[in-house]
Amino acid sequence: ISDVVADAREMQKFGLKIIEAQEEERKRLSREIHDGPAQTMAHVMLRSELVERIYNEDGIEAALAEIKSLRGVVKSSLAEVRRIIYDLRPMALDDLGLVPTISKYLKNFQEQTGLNISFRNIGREIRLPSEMEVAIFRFIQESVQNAYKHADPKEVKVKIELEPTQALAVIKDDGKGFNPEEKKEGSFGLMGMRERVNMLDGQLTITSKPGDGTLIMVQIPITG
Amino acid sequence: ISDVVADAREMQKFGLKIIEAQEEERKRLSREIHDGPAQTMAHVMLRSELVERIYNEDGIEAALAEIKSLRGVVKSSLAEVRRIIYDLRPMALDDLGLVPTISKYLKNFQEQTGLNISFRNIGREIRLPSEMEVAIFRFIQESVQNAYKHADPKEVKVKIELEPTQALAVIKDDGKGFNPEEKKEGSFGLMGMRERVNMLDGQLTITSKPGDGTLIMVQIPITG
Amino acid sequence: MSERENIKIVIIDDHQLFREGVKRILAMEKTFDILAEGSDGDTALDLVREHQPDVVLMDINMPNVNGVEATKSLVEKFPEVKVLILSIHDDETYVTHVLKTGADGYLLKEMDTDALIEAVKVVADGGAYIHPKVTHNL
Ligand SMILES: Nc1ncnc2c1ncn2[C@@H]1O[C@H](COP(=O)(O)OP(=O)(O)OP(=O)(O)O)[C@@H](O)[C@H]1O
Ligand SMILES: Nc1ncnc2c1ncn2[C@@H]1O[C@H](COP(=O)(O)OP(=O)(O)OP(=O)(O)O)[C@@H](O)[C@H]1O
Ligand SMILES: [K+]
Ligand SMILES: [Mg+2]
Ligand SMILES: [Mg+2]
Ligand SMILES: [Mg+2]
Repeated sequence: ISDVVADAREMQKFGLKIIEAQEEERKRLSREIHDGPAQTMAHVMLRSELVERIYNEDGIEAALAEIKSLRGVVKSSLAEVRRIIYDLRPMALDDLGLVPTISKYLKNFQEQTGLNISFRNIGREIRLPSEMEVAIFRFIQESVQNAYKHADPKEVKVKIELEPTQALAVIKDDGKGFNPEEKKEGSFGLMGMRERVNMLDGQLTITSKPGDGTLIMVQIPITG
Repeated sequence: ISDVVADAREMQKFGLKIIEAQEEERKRLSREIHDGPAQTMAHVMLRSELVERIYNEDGIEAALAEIKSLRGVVKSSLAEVRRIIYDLRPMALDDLGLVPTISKYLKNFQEQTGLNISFRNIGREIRLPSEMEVAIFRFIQESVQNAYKHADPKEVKVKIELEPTQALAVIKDDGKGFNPEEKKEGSFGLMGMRERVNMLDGQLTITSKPGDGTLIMVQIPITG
Repeated sequence: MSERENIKIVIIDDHQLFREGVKRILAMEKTFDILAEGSDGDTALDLVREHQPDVVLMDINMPNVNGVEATKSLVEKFPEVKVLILSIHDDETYVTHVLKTGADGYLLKEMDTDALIEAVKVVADGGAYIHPKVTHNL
């Protein structure tokens, strides 16, 4: 009974943690857009007005050079906007599906962190219902982020297998390992994964032991 | 016990609902930024490349006119970026505090919906911890949105009172009213409010009856 | 106009690119001297103490101490210094708030060059300048 109550408490904390995380994300995002693209646009407006003045004072060559330099500003701002979009939710997920999106994500993550990641798709490249695709993408994202944050591994192996009747994702690292039974105050990544898997009637298996690396397996049945 | 379990189930659904809503929000946002500001910037890049050619073919006047027209494009895109930032989380909330932010929000909401809203701040204009400010802002947002969506009222009155020891928000409409005891499948606005108030050790009182309007009162103690 | 000294200016903004843009425009005006630039509200106070400018161009959103707080302290400690806010926010809430705090002017960052130059001259002369677009909102 006290287990049930404790679980209920955990669930409540989980719900609140998600609200908090969402507010944090909104705050971060609005600042990021304000400090990035919005500033650049204002800057471009200001400087584009200069072009005429520069033309009058220094001639056409200087004016054209100014335009070129402005283009550089817009270009780097565009790259920034693309990154913001990508971090929110890779559009490729909806446009192209899981396999190319995961592959690209892991490549980026490896480049940014230096983590050594391998990826294999041993199934087919089929499309799944949108909420499944995004759930599987978030599992892999959370798992490799955990491996990076907590495991200090030599290698992380990611494998997915999409079949018409089920989807399988396996993330394995050879890092520090941990005791999955132990609950950690204020950690909600694994809990969120578990909830999402439950919602999709799937199964989540975490195999880990301190000193022995971590294996995370997610299996989701595909219905209609 | 079965109550606790039922509550836990509700919380679980609630947590999942928020995850879903968050994914939806991310998806919507990334599309919005992609279709708006990102497209505009790409467009500006392209057209700014043409300026030199326009100069060569049609002279400096035409080239300057092209730049001016480009400025117009960037300007309207900046307006769009501002709206995106605001909808995420008004930066004024953190920069200036609750009272001016709510006042502006309600003014905007009234303009957009035609709903007749009055706002009074009967306390002082003090700053509260950030998570309280955002919680109170979201309460008022949810409540006036509910009044607009469900109540068809002649008037909505919003009142807040910030004191050093407690914050109070009251939202009253003279619309249809409803039975607050009845749980509505798939409705999570009020539940989210209740959870947030609990988290902050506060109290939420909903007084409503079909045909009799709705009064929502939120009271939060201020500690530290 | 009677003979007067150049207008001494300090620029505070955490966006380096934006500072560069503003500097280039102000530099074209022979009666302006740009003395220093900084990227947060804390630095603003130090720079004003050191350089004794006539006008401070002040961004709002900056790390550490933001432009609103910095304006408050500036007005208190250096009442003779004029503060001209340069911000992305076109929301009248910000304008009323910073004017109440003691700022002398408010310009949106997408201003045109003439407005920027004009605004600096107006506030240096003891006047108030508010971006036409936000005056409209007020
Ligand atoms: N791959 C891993 N290797 C070693 N330890 C891990 C690994 N994954 C998780 N852990 C341990 O399990 C704990 C819980 O992980 P979880 O993802 O739930 O939370 P978190 O990563 O700490 O925080 P967040 O809520 O940001 O995800 C971690 O703090 C870490 O100690
Ligand atoms: N001010 C109101 N006047 C009349 N009915 C209301 C009012 N506020 C809430 N309700 C009723 O209570 C129900 C639950 O409200 P709640 O905010 O939890 O969910 P919702 O608005 O339907 O959906 P959402 O999850 O988007 O908020 C509503 O569907 C509506 O029937
Ligand atoms: K700003
Ligand atoms: Mg984690
Ligand atoms: Mg609602
Ligand atoms: Mg800034």
